[in-house]
Amino acid sequence: MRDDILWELRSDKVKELIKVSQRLDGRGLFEYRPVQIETGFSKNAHGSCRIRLGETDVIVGVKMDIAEPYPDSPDEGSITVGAELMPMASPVFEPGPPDQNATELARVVDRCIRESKAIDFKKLSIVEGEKAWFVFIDIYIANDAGNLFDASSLAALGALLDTKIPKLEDDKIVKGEYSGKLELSKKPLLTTFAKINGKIVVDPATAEERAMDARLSIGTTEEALMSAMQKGGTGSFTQAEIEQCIELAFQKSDELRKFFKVG
Amino acid sequence: MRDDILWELRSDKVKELIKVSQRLDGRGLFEYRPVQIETGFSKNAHGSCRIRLGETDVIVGVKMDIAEPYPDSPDEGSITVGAELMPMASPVFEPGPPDQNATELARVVDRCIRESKAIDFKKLSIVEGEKAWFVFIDIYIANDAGNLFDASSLAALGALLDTKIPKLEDDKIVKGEYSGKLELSKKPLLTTFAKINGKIVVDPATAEERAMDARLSIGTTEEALMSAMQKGGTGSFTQAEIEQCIELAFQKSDELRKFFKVG
Amino acid sequence: MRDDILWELRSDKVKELIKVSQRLDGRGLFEYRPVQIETGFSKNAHGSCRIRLGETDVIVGVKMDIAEPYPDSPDEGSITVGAELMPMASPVFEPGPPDQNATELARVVDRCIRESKAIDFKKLSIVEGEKAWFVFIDIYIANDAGNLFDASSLAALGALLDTKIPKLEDDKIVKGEYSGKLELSKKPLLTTFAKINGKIVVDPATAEERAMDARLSIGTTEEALMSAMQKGGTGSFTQAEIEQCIELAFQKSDELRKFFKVG
Amino acid sequence: MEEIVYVNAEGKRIDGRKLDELRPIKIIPSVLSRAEGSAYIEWGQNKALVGVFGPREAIPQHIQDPTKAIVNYVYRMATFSVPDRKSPKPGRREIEISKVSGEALAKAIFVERFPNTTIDIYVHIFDSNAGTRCAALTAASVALADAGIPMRDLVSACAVGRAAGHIMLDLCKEEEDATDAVDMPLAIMPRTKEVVLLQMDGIISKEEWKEAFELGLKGCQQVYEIQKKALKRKYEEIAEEEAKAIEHVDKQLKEISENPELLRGGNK
Amino acid sequence: MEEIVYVNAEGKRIDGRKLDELRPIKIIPSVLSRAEGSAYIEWGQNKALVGVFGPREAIPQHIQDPTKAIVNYVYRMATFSVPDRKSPKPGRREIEISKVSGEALAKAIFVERFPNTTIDIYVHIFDSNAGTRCAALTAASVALADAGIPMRDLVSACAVGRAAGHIMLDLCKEEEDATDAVDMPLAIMPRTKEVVLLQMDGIISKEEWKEAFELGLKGCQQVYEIQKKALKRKYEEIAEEEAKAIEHVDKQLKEISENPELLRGGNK
Amino acid sequence: MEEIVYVNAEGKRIDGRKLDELRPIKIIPSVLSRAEGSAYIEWGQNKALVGVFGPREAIPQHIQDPTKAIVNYVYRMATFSVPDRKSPKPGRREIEISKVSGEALAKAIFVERFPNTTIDIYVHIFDSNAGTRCAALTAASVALADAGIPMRDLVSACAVGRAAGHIMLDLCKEEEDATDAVDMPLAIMPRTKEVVLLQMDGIISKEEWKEAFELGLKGCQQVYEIQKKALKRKYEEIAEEEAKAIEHVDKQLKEISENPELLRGGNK
Repeated sequence: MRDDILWELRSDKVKELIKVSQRLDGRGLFEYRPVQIETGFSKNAHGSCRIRLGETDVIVGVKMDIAEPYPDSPDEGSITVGAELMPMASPVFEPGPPDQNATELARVVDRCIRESKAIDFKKLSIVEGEKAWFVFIDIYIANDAGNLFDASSLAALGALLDTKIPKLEDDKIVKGEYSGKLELSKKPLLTTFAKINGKIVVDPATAEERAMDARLSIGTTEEALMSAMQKGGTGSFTQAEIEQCIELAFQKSDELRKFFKVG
Repeated sequence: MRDDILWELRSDKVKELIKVSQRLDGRGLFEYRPVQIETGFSKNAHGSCRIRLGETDVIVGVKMDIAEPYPDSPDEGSITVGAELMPMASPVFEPGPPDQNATELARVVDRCIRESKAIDFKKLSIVEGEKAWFVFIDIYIANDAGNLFDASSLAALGALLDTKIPKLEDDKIVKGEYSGKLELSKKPLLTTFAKINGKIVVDPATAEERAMDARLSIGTTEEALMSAMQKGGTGSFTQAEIEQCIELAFQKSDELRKFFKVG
Repeated sequence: MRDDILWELRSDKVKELIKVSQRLDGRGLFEYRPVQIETGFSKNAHGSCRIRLGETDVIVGVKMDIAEPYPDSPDEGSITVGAELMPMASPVFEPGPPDQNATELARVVDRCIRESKAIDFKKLSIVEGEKAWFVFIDIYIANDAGNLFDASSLAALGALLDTKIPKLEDDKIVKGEYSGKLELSKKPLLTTFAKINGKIVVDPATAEERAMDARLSIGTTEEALMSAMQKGGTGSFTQAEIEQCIELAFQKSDELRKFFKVG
Repeated sequence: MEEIVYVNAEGKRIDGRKLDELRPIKIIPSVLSRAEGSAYIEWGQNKALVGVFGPREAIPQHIQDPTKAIVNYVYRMATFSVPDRKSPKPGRREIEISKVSGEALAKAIFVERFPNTTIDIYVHIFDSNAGTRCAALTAASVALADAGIPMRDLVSACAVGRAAGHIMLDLCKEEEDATDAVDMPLAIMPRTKEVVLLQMDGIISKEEWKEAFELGLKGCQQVYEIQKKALKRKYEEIAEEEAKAIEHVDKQLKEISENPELLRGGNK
Repeated sequence: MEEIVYVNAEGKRIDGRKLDELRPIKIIPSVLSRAEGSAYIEWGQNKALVGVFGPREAIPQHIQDPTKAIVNYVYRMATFSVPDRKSPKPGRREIEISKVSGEALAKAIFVERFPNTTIDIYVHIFDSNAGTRCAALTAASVALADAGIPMRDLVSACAVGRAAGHIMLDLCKEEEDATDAVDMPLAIMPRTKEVVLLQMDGIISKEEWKEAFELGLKGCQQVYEIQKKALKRKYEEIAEEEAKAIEHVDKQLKEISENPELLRGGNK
Repeated sequence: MEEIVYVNAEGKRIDGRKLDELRPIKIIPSVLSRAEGSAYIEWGQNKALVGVFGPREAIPQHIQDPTKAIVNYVYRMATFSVPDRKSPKPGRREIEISKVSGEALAKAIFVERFPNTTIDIYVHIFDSNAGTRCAALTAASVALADAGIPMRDLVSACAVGRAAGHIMLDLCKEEEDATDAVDMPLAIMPRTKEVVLLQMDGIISKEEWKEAFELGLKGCQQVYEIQKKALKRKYEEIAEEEAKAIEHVDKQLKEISENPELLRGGNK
């Protein structure tokens, strides 16, 4: 409860400051918080990455597994993204199956990667109609200090760039041995904006998320293409605002992409 | 709440009127509300039907799917009936998995059809012990204005009469093509009675269901045979009352059956 | 509620009496309540046993089923233990999926049997890598008058000693026919101690469980070996206390084992 | 499959019973110490335990009914109680049986005397061979009496049906599996013959139904006698214990009257 | 697979529509008597029903928001509404659509007038062929109006996208399955053109996006007209009924004034 | 399978450790800003995060204990933390570990000071190689201290066991998989050596058990030292920051005393 009142006060302050184009933590409107990246966080994962975006802390692990392809794409594997807002991450998260917020988070990260075609699903095929690789990307939110979308997208990309494909023998996985890296042809990333009192900022922190009317996440690739968009929150955007966000998304994501060396 | 008090008042009125053998909506004791039937409601279904019984609104869709037969009947397919009391159907229904009422509804409709042997399960066999047709009959209650049993039974029958069997190639379904109609050798239907203040009425509306002591549903076929019975509610029936209901069930169901042209 | 106050009073009395090394029901500190054993309780089970330990009433049934072996032990079957604290067993148990207490109970009984190697999992193999016997041991608590661990362990052992292996034809079960008994090379049993006001007692009854600080269960075999230990409750044990419990566990379990004739 | 003779030349069924004969039934009330009322029943191969709690406050509050007690009947089967292992999760059949059985008992209980409460009846089947819902309901009614819950009458249940063209009482599994089988579980309050549970599946004519129904009523009456005997036996046991207690007190009083100093000693 | 011609020489699409043409839309308000507001929509092959309840007290209490009404939007699909049978359990797609649709409507509703309440919007899809979330949202907005819930504006939705290089309105399933498909569901409050729902998947440049977005806005405006017409028709029907009622009363009054004894007779 | 040498001629184990040697342990308190207390632990390959909340009001009310705080320990493993992908749903193993770990900590916490509250301890394993429950419990105890929750003592945990006939401390996965393996997770309050967690599986004699238990106690004491060092380091950091803050204030005060007009300027 006390925690709640503090955030209420901070959120009021955010709305005050934004009138003069200032942010609570002194950042520029279109400035990200510092990013820390730790790949290979979990040896049992086939790929993993821990991202700190300011105080937001996200861990993503990837497991490759073999399953039967979907009937309508017998020569393709696929990806599956899951997200868990762990109860340690915020006083308001509760243990249990994923809620609406976790489901939305997982699905938007999924679309950003999937639709970019960074992973060629046909290359995941093992035996047509029988066996293909499925890439399980699991997102764990350890600390929610705001902007889970971008932090998760960064961590997912980091984990995928770290992913090794298990070695196969007679189409069965040989544990602990690998046949190579998972191929990623591009680096799709989400860039998320908040609209607060009619102003747009990038990478909203917790107090800003509480103050915001609406959120817009845009998935982009280094080829200046968009792969996903998602508006959230109970507010609205004008066309001009959306176009501004698109321009900024290309810029900011290119900056973020530099954290990952060329694959 | 206000809604609740209104129904309470209506229910009191029902109990008053029934003393002089009258019903709130002016119907005769053994008179059904008007029936509207719309088959082929959903093109994605293999068979479907929407029924309006007075203001009660029920949609049933059928999907045929292939599965392994049960070990104790390797040369037979089967039917599966599900029912959902959708939260839009009544202020008191809540979202979530089927409760006791939905489960009872689905199972009684199931027995009425199954035990009538209208569908010959042996004819659903594809490869003995390996593959057979399973008929999924899903009941959605869109508006509950009383007597869900009979409305669901009518809609289920309508949907089954509308059901086409998907075409098979190498024992796999060819989407969008059909090899013929599902055979129904008879038209099983439920007829439901309510006992209110010691009187029997057919096709109870909401206010009557609130006023009733007990409910009796009887499944019948056009050959004057019964395929199912189910007593519900916390009241009781005498033998004489049950025998009266049986007589009436044969009469009323024959009337209802006329809505469906000969298959 | 009234029930609750009664148990509170009894529990206070237990703490009083234990100071002079006495128990509420007059038993010696290391004395079990009377044991009644009824094997073959359920004909549909492949093995079953009902145990009364004082007023505690536990029914265990065993079903043998065929399944694919685990990939890391292709030439072995296994056991699976489930436990249900039925709501009839105590005013505080609620219907629903197993809670923490039921899960712990099942897992400790499982380890006591599994780790004793009384059942040779290799002998449960049918076709290496394809088919093996899995032994489902299901524990139902019908009346909880204390010490569910030992009562369940006794009933599980009784049921396993009663278990017949279904006859196979073409690696499929022939219903109602049996090819022999399940082999048990030893008789693993749990012995459970409660620490009350610094004193150790065996086989705690309900009032004693309410009064106890901590619980210690020890799985033993007739060869004077231990196969499992589990400390429970929010209290603690000293090394000396644990060593005392171990000595007593060997003694008391040997006494209990006499209830089962040599297999 | 070789043909089964459901009724032989002497009119005997597969298990030797006559057409109107119940399987052996044994009911023992008061078998569980933690429940407020309980009963154990063996009905042929069927075995069930019932535990009753309440009337107790219904929780959470919003489920309370200010006009009467909620009758919460939970019918469940043990995983090993059937030929194939049952999933531990309650199935749709168990949910439906719970509903109609609870409704049947609600008619018999004076629910209006206990507003805002719940009466919880937990039933578990440990072995089965057709007719478990009737066995359970029969036992539950005894357990309610054992819990001292006021009732208009006991509820007595038994199934009736048809196999191989014969109307017969209390079908066993093999009879239930006959190709022309009809199964009709039935429960009544025997004093008034009011029907509180009635289900039926299988295809049957009006005439055969009537024959079956009337045989079922007779079966329920027999079950009623067995229930009453079980409860009577229990009350006699209690009475016996009470008599012993009274005797003991009498003896003590006599001793005291003969040796008044005992009393004085006790008063000091 | 043979090649599909997504847009033919005459500029017509697979189903004969032009690039900027919506499928036929039919909206009927007030179709469910138990709901406080409701609507039925047919949008091409898509069929959906919406029922609205509230504002009503949010239960349990701890979910209440003292500053505004909670908008609880539940989007679900019938098992038979898609080519393969869908599991009856709500999937992740249904959960996500429920969230973003509820957020879109929350902007339009005067939620701040109804603290501590919930406005429940239940949507069910019975047949589908691309664009169900937009159809549902469009119908939901009409159902809210039907329930008399005060709103800043209706919410009008439609999807826009790309298939085979062509930007087009309101994609059907086959178009959505094109290898280069882009799908962008969009919803606005038409009076201010504020965007309240925006999702996109598929790979697209800034320039194409702008073209698509602006086509989408036009589509939403067309949907708005259809919504208003449907509501108007309903109000006219109500007005007509009211007019008839007034006429009836007038007639009775006239009769009474002409035959005052009628009244006196009624007073006795 | 080729034979594994669990202990070589020099008395070294598979990973080069001596029989009584722990794997490297690193503990960092205060790593999560939203939790009231937290810790990160690396123990060999094991990696875990712990977040602590409370004492806070237990909700719903009916779970409250008027005599003490409820210790709610939730142990979970990430899907990718084990060789085969784990289901995201909590398994029975996780539920059991949560129970016994929470009971172990409840002994150390002054729970009686916080009636009607809950102390929530959320633990997540991100990489594993035997011994995660001990690593988690060790970190949880540090996180509780970080949250400022009053405790009788820290809880220090480590496993001990047997592989290939050798009693050894802190088994790794390969050792746990030995055919004669015994695993005994142990946790104590080191000041009094009271055992608050004890589990064991594997088949073992009384004598070997005693040897193992005593080695385990020594391991827990080593863990205790590491925990204390981690907390000390943190307090030193805090103290350092405080020292800096004091220095800063002192400097300002000095400036003010040297330039009193600064203060007057502030008062205007």
